[in-house]
Amino acid sequence: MKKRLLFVLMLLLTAALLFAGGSGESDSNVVKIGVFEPASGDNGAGGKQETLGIQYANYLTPTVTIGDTEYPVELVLADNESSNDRAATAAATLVNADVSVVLGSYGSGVSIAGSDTFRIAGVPAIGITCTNPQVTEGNTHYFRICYLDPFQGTVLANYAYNTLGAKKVYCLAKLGDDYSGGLVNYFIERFEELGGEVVSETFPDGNSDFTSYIANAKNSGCEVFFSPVSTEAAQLIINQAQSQNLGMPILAGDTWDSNVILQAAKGTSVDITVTTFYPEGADPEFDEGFKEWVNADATRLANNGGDDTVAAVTAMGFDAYNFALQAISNAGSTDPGDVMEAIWDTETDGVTGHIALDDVNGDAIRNTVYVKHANTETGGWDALPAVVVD
Amino acid sequence: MKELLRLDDITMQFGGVVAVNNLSMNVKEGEIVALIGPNGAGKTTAFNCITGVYEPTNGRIVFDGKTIITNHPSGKMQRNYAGFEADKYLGEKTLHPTPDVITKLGIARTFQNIRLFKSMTVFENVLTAMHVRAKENVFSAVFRLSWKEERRMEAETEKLLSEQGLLSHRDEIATSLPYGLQRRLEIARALATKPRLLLLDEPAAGMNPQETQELSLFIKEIKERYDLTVLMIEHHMDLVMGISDRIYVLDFGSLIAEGTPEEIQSNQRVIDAYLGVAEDV
Amino acid sequence: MAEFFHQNLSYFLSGISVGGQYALIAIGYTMVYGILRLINFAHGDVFMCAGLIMVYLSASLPFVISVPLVLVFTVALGFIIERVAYRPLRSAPRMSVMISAIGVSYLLQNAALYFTGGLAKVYPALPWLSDSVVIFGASTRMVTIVTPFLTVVLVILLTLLIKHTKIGMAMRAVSRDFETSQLMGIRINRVISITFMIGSLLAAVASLLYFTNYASVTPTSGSMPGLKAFVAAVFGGIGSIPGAVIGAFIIGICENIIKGGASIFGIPGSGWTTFSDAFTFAFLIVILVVKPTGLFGEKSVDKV
Amino acid sequence: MDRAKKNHLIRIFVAIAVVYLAVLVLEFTLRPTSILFTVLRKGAIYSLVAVSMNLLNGFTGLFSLGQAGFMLLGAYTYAIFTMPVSVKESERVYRYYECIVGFDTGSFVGLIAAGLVAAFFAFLIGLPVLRLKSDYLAIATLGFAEIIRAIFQWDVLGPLTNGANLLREYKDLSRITLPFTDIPFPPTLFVFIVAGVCILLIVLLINSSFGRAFKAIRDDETAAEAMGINLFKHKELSFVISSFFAGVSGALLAAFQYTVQAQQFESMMTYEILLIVVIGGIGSISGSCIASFLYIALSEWWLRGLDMGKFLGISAPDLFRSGFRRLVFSVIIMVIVLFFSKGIMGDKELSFERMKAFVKRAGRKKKETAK
Repeated sequence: MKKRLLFVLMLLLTAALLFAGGSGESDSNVVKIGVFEPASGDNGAGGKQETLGIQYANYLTPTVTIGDTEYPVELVLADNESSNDRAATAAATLVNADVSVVLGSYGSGVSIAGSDTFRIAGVPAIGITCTNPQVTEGNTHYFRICYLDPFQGTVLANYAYNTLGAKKVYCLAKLGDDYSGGLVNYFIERFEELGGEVVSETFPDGNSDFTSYIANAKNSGCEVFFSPVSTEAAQLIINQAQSQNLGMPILAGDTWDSNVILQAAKGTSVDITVTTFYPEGADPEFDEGFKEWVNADATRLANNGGDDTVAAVTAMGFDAYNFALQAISNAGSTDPGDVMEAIWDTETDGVTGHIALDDVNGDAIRNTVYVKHANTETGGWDALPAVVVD
Repeated sequence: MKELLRLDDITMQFGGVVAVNNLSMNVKEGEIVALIGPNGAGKTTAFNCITGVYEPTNGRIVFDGKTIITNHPSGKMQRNYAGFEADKYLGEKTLHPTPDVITKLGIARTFQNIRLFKSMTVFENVLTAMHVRAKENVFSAVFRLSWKEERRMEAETEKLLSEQGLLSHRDEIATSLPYGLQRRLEIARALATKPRLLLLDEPAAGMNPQETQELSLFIKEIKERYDLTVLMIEHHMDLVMGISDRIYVLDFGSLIAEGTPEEIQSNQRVIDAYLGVAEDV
Repeated sequence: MAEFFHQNLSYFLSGISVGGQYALIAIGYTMVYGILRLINFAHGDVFMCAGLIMVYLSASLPFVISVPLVLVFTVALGFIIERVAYRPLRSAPRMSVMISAIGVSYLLQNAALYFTGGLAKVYPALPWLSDSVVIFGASTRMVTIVTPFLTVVLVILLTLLIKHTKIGMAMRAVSRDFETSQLMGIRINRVISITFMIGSLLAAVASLLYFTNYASVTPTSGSMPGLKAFVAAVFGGIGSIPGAVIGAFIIGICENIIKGGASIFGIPGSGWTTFSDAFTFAFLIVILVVKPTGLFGEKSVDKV
Repeated sequence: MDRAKKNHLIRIFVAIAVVYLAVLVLEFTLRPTSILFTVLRKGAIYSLVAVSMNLLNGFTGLFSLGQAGFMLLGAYTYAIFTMPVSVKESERVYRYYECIVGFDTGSFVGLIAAGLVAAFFAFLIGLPVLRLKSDYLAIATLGFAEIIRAIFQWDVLGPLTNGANLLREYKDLSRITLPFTDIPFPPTLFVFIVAGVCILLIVLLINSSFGRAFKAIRDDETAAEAMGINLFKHKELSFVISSFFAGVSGALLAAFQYTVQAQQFESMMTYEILLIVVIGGIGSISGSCIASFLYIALSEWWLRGLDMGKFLGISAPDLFRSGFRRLVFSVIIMVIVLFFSKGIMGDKELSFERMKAFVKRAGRKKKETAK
């Protein structure tokens, strides 16, 4: 009996192998764009929202014109599971699906981890919201349409020192996380330059008890709690800050611009300020269209965190898709190598502003950081004056 | 005759239970000595003390003129020590090597409930026991630099097996052998460590009279062939009386008699404690 | 002194409370190990599942119904796991059972991953338990105060059950000598099932308390608390319930002291918090090397 | 040596040569990012670590769960050793720290160093831990692996380990060259050669006098000790050797992944390897290898469709969404653990006779079912 079962199992596997082998058929009439985003893990929530932006853009513009022919665009999704060691495999999946260009990822660590796979395959990748400088530094295939951490960190430090008037700040990053570690590092650099004082700590992966860190912040006499971590940890921090009566404003970066944060903060007395790429309401046409599209489908709504808030990463995803289409049509070819060449000189006007890349690393030239404050009564964002750096 | 093994005041206490109490005995070179006594008398415990499995609470063991094990009650044991001669060995540095060291000194043993290497063949069981005397290290073994030594061990194993009449079962899994042969294999395995003193723990357990008869011949034969001294625990009185030069009798951990088979057979204390009971059965 | 106490009270408070939650999980480990000699690697994940069940149930049911239902479902889960994954292997080598436990743990985590879509689920705020209170100037949640008391009460009840009921007696007999008690007519399978059910029940209670404090459930939320609870069980001497409870409190408190090290001892925080998890294991190894049987464990002698 | 044995050996060598040749041919025909290479490389790496774990768990009877920790040591050693000094001095990798390692080596030295560092730590860890029995040993080694992971993430060691951040731009598979030249080494072949040589060494060890001593300890510690085998010395030896190869496989994994980070070497990784060992059959080297390739192929390739909405031609995006692959995969594992607890090979090794017999039996079964 067992032997027979084993035999059947083996037959099934062989069949699976054959089918898997057969699925590599390439359709030359379709332009494929890879979406390299986390759908699970720490950054799953943000990754899904960014993907939604790409999908919405694809829904509005499902074709691209190369030369005189119009080709349909197909999105190929690969989940990098927010994990640096799975990223390479997910990246390989995209490369094998013959994509012309890759978009993503949310989270800098996975982008760096997947980078070499794209480099070897010669496929260009466009970072959407990965802000760590290491993503694009020293390579010619990774580009990015958002601002960088040194920039964001400086803006945040200025904000904490000048606007909030803090002299001592508590910084909390996640151990081994390139995004939060990097941002905290640039923040500290600038804040100390301004003459402030910093207490900095990290928490390990899988930690869910933040009460001690909150107590540390209170006991060391800090005036601002700076913690640009993933939304997963952010929920817990807000929750415990409320019960422990943190008593100081929380400052965070672009990850916290998410309805997850709003839901956690609603009805509490926690004071949250974040910097971001796009404030809801900046482009009403986009906002309304997106809301309508999200509300039309339960899965989309769930992927957006259960409501129709427009996250900044969604707007960025939207722009990234259009930027990529522009690059493909500029290249006049679906060949990854040609697209890579064309990206350097591509420029578009997106909902988050004008996008053009510099000549050194292929980073976006941006000078505006939007600031938002969480309204704990309505559960929405209040826009604060944007910071423009010249 | 030269004394090969001597136990001085060996006491083994587990918590409050004194399993072996002040046991002193000796085995001379070339003798076959039996250690008998009713179940639970502490015979196997005494074996375990000699071979280093247990650390005796008190006493000294001398092998070939050299002290190999010595201990005195200390720490928690000292307070609830129930044996004699508590401070006789206090001055000595305690010494309790692990069983493998004892084996290297030249004492090999078999077990009451046969302990063969169950996944291995007959051949491998014996070959494994050769490992202790092998002149090689892990590098020479992996890179096969010491293949001559390997060949030698294999040849010796073959020889040993043929001498024990086990060669025809060479590649069978050890535990699939009939019971009597398993016993014999265990002895062969012990012999492969090249002992001077062989400890047999109930070698005839579970055997019928005819097999027991064969075993007694076998023990005598290997004793002669390998120039051994034998100390054995046994219940089969025929076997014990037939081949032992001397007998020690244990009861409730204490020595109650020693002497030649004839002396033991006529010893009233032994008859009361042991043989009397045995005759009822 | 008063200042010191006032500043650092919150570390001890959260230490005691998380310790109580570890204790409830640890009991499940220690009882199962006592009877089956099995490290039930899936226990931490049962705890996580209890959290998820609560998230899904409370979305549509009021707390009065959903809380008891969580307990029932978790107990059922514990029962099913034992039935499907461990019972068929009763006569198999111990390693196979342990591997089956690892397999179940893997399965539960992946099932949770699939059903949650890999996103953290927000745990509902239980009325009263999640209210903020201020004691001695430190503000915290009600659950922090309640946990140690509830833990102690449950442990006393459990001890009474084991000491004075028939099934408790059977449990003690089975953990003493598996085969003999089988020969004495004790229905082993029933005893084992009940042990798993008690363990799961306590894990469910622990999940209510734990996730009220740390209100987000992910597929891996169970693994760290599970491992720590297991260490607590080993520390106390595996098989001993009071040992597990004491071990759990010690680990909970130490962990929080390490996290608050900078503030409590005035050591500048040069990454000590990195070791808040590793500490548990260092502690475990020291215990194992110095006293392998734990605080209250019994020594067993190999028979040769 | 008798003729049958000789023939057997020759056949094995031929089979191995065919496999290597096939790998080389694939290397020049398929595109370099093909998923098949991922499976082959990762499969070979996992084969090595599974065999090294089998040496401990299957052949010496030591239930150790520290493999991920030793892989971490190997991976970091390799990355730090082989990262060019120019990269170490630049800000590309060591951004927040000044790297204190002022030299770099080739990949071969890196691999050996990876093994040696892992072995050295195993030696130290073994001193207290190997006196523990079964479950306690398992949990203590698991604990050590977690401690190693925490230490490597420690800020203070940042100048050495780059803190908890990624290491990259070392001699990964795309940067390994043929010795003394700049010609790139075929990456899959490289992994196969290193893993193959290491596995061969383990096989030689297992079939030596020391291997028999290990098996004796597994079968019966008391009897082994009574036969003069020093338990502690041999356990330590097995532990150190196993860790050496775990370190080498960690180095290979680092080379395969292009980036390495302490965070990934968590206990789940050890569990995965243990499952591979069990699926292959505890005490079977060929079983561990077959199981590794099957495991990797299933999880990385064949079942991927379950995550992407389409599997076996069936399209059901709602059911086949992210995470379904791992769910199905863990169910398969449970079925194997519960119903085929001996694994694919039991404690036997793969041989042509056995394969022939299996095919014959399977054929017969098929005919019977057809009737």
